[in-house]
Amino acid sequence: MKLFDADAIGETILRRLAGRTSRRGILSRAGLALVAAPVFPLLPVSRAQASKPDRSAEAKTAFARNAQSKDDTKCDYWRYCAIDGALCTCCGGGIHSCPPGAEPSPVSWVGTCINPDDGKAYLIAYRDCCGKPACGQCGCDNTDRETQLYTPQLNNDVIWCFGTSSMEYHCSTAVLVGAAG
Amino acid sequence: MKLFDADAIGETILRRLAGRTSRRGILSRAGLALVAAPVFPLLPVSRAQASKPDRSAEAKTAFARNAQSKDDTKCDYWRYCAIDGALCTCCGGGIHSCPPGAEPSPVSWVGTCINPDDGKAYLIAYRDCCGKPACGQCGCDNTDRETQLYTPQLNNDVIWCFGTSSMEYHCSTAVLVGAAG
Amino acid sequence: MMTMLRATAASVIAATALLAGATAAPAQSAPELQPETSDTMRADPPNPNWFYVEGGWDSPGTSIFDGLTGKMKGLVDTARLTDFAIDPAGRYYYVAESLWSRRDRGTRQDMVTVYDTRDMKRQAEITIPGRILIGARKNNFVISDDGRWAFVYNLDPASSVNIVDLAARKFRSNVELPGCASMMPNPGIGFSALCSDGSLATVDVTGKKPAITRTAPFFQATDDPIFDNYAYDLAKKQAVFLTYTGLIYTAAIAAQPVVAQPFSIQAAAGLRPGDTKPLDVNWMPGGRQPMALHRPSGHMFVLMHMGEMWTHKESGTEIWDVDLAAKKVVRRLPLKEPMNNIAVTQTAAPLLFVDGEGRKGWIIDPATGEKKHEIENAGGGVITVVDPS
Amino acid sequence: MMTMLRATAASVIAATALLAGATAAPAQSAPELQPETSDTMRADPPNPNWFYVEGGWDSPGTSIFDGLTGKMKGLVDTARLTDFAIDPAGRYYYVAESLWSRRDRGTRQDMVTVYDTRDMKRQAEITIPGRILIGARKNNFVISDDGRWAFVYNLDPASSVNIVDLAARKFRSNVELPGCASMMPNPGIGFSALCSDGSLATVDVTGKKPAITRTAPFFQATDDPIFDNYAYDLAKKQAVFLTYTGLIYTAAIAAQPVVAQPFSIQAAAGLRPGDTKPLDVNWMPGGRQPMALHRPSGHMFVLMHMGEMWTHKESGTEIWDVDLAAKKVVRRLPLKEPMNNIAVTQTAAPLLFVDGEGRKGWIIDPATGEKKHEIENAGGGVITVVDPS
Repeated sequence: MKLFDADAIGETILRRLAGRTSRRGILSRAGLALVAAPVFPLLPVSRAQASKPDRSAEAKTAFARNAQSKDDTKCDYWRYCAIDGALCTCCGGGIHSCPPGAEPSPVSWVGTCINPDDGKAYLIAYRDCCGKPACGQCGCDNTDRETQLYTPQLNNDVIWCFGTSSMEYHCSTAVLVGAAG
Repeated sequence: MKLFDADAIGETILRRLAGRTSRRGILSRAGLALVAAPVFPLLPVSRAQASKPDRSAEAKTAFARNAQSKDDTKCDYWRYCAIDGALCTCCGGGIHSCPPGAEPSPVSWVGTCINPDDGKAYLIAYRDCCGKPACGQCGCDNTDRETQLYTPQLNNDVIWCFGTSSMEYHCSTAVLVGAAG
Repeated sequence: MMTMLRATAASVIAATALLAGATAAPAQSAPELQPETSDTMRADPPNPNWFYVEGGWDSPGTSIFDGLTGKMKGLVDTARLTDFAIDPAGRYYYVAESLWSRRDRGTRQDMVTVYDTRDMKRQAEITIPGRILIGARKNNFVISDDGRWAFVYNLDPASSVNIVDLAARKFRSNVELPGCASMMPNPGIGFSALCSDGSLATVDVTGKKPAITRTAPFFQATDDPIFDNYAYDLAKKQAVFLTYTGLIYTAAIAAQPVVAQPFSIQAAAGLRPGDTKPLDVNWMPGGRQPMALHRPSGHMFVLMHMGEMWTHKESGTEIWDVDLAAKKVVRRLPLKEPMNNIAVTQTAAPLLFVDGEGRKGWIIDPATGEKKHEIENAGGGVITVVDPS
Repeated sequence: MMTMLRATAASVIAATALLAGATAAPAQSAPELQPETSDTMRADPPNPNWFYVEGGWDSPGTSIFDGLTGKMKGLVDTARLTDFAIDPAGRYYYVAESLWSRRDRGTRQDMVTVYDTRDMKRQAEITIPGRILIGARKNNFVISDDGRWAFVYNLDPASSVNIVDLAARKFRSNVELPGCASMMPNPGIGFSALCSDGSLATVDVTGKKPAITRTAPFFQATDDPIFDNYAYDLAKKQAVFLTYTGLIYTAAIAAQPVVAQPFSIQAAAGLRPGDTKPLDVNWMPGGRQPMALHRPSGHMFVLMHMGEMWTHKESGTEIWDVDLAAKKVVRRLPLKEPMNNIAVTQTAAPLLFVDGEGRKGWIIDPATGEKKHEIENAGGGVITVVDPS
């Protein structure tokens, strides 16, 4: 199999594979000389699972302490803890849906956000919708555990429109991948 | 000769020719079926010369009444009576000079502006400088006798970067062509 | 991508089961949220309550806003200096655009690009020999009443019109149109346009060769110009023109158009008519798209400001509601911020949309003057509506 | 066009004579103004007092401002998501860019475009196999100390570096660089980069095959990351890094780099060190380009704001002047508006440039804190200076 093949792989499949195959194995087969962190949106899951979850107020970032779960067209919606860009929910799309004519990126950066309703942490894939000019509505830039380029899967500035027919950035979705710890 | 050939014609030459050849003649030779106003920056000259000049305050537009002749980086500089765009004087260029690397358009729209120092009206050619992204400095939109698209030589919205190697608009100059009446 | 993501629904369920195992001890009783897959929305057909708002110079894209809710419904890819039109049958969005092979350099490519209105995907790129580069104009790209032909204005810098067969998706011919611009469809004939000698030209494209005829001059093209962004009523075959000083002309559009005597918008409001003289401050029309015609009722909405002649680009501080048949301004709506563009839906209960330099969009009920919705960063460009007439 | 216009100087004189005849009776005694011809300015060579300010997302172009006068000197064509660099010898501006054959669609073309710094014309387009698309980064496109090589970071989404021979104007090779990014030149060796395991990787490109070595991990890449936009001092062969919590590292760059023990910027100001714990509000570094190094004096200027951990993109409300050798904050300059990017000229009397979301640019004298120039719409992006070291 090919890695990051938009026609064959989604993150959900990658997560399944992760339970069966070592990440190193997958990446070597893809021809990448993996030395340190893979360019791969799985790292936060393993990190979160490895660490002891602490959901007390003292352990929550400012964003998590103030997040809400009612209105996904607002920057403080809980899933947007590490989003950067226009919210697709304000652009004619939905929380995991691109607006008409835009194409979701098959790869993405991720965030680990706490849902205020159940106090649990979830892995959120921020998939860019691509192929149209910037939507211009509801620009948000939240930066919980957002890092720099050497850990690109945790960086929210990269244009993630790989494997789409156009790399023009339109807006960003916040797709729930699963529980994170 | 070819009309609007950037390599062979400037407005100064066109003005000379206008003294010897009928405009209709030039345009027919260029293959244009001239019916009404030519697409040609000479009309205002003849109009201004035909009308009786009246430079009293009562005959001046609000722009002309308040124009100054000292600072060509300001929107109220007298030559800018019908300019639209970024002033090249603020972009590393000059009143009749494009900033480095930009190319002056060989054709232009025109304005008839009154110089407060001598009270005379002059024909100003607003030549776009082309081939670079918008300069962004000193945006001005003055509209003395600025008209609509059916008289394009008096319209300041058209991108006049014809015959340049790129049609990207950078900034606008205000070139003095001559006295207008 | 869409298809793939839908196909993985089964995998998602498997993955979910796996995840549930990995997080066996939930801290609270709330059911854990379930994984989702990415997809793409499908659009509704063009709706008479929608506004299509061009972003402007710095913001490519025409945003679609629902006038009833104020919500964005989608976006059409209209780069800087493109023109946008809607297929009268609602099947396609058309974009007349100029691209270069290397962004702002390389080979120029002019085309009419066709988008399906439902999946909003690009269906075709119809090559044309050129088009004008200018912003904020509504009448440089017009579609014939039957949706068959597109007329694309060109200035290179000679003036002409490129005619595109939208059914065959092919460029058909170029018609020289010296001294004229700002077109409207002329049903069964071709198109008409305003000219610099103050006449209205009509181009009959039904014959072997295009035939151009002209009305007698009726307006002062350089002394009191008609705004390019005038309105055309397809049902009544009538154009409504507005001049810088505030004269309103109606013209019956046919093989030989007939232009009626104008009236003054200021006089229609009980004021002295607008004048070209300097120092004469009056209420004047202005903006980029200064007027909007509600065709079913014959009411025209005009952005008005206080100023002298040659302030025709100034944003409006009031909207004047003109009953064209009665030649009366029946209502004046003050605006809290000056606005540059205005449009009105062609519905029984019309809604106004105005935008301006601050890029705010306001949806206003013209019957009450109430601002129904305010949209931040809606766009600063011209506005298009669906015209069901 | 330029050449043509210069060649018509004689014609201008003739035209002038003709014009003088046409306007024989001047109303006043002032001499009539003389006709002019259009031309194009030539640029000065890159000047140590100049700032190169990227427009940002909505405004393509890198504007050049003279720090002494505040005046704009020209603009380099840098579209959205491009990277900009200056030839150390001052002969060329380099732009790493990605173009599509049909604006935002069609065939992708990645290249390093070369501009002469004097006439600012495009000299070459060097095709490369790809590059990352991201904004506001300084270390994705770096030039070797001798001006011979360009290193272009790529993410597709595997991580690699494209090496360009600037002398031959040819792409040379691609080096895989998994888990690392944010490069600096490593004189005589190749380049070094930061890695997600907290180490510094060094890529030796002098052999037949590139050889990658790494230091021991020294920073916490996910818990306390080093800002990508760090500084490198070519003369001292020293890098200066800054972390989210405010740790400052210096590293001697060589075949085997040596990283010194860090110190806390807050402690250097007499405050408690920054901490990763939530609810712990402190002065923290932040912005897009949060630090600038004055290499001759070893002073670093950092944008600081009050906040918790993970507010690292927040604009600075103060500039802290850090004496790196003394490990002391010697001055704190308050800013009237929060600013996002900072740069400093490498002159004996350095000048600071800051810009932010309002697109204003301020030129500040760091010795006095005085704002020397304020430039409207200067740009909101990262800033580059000429580095004479």
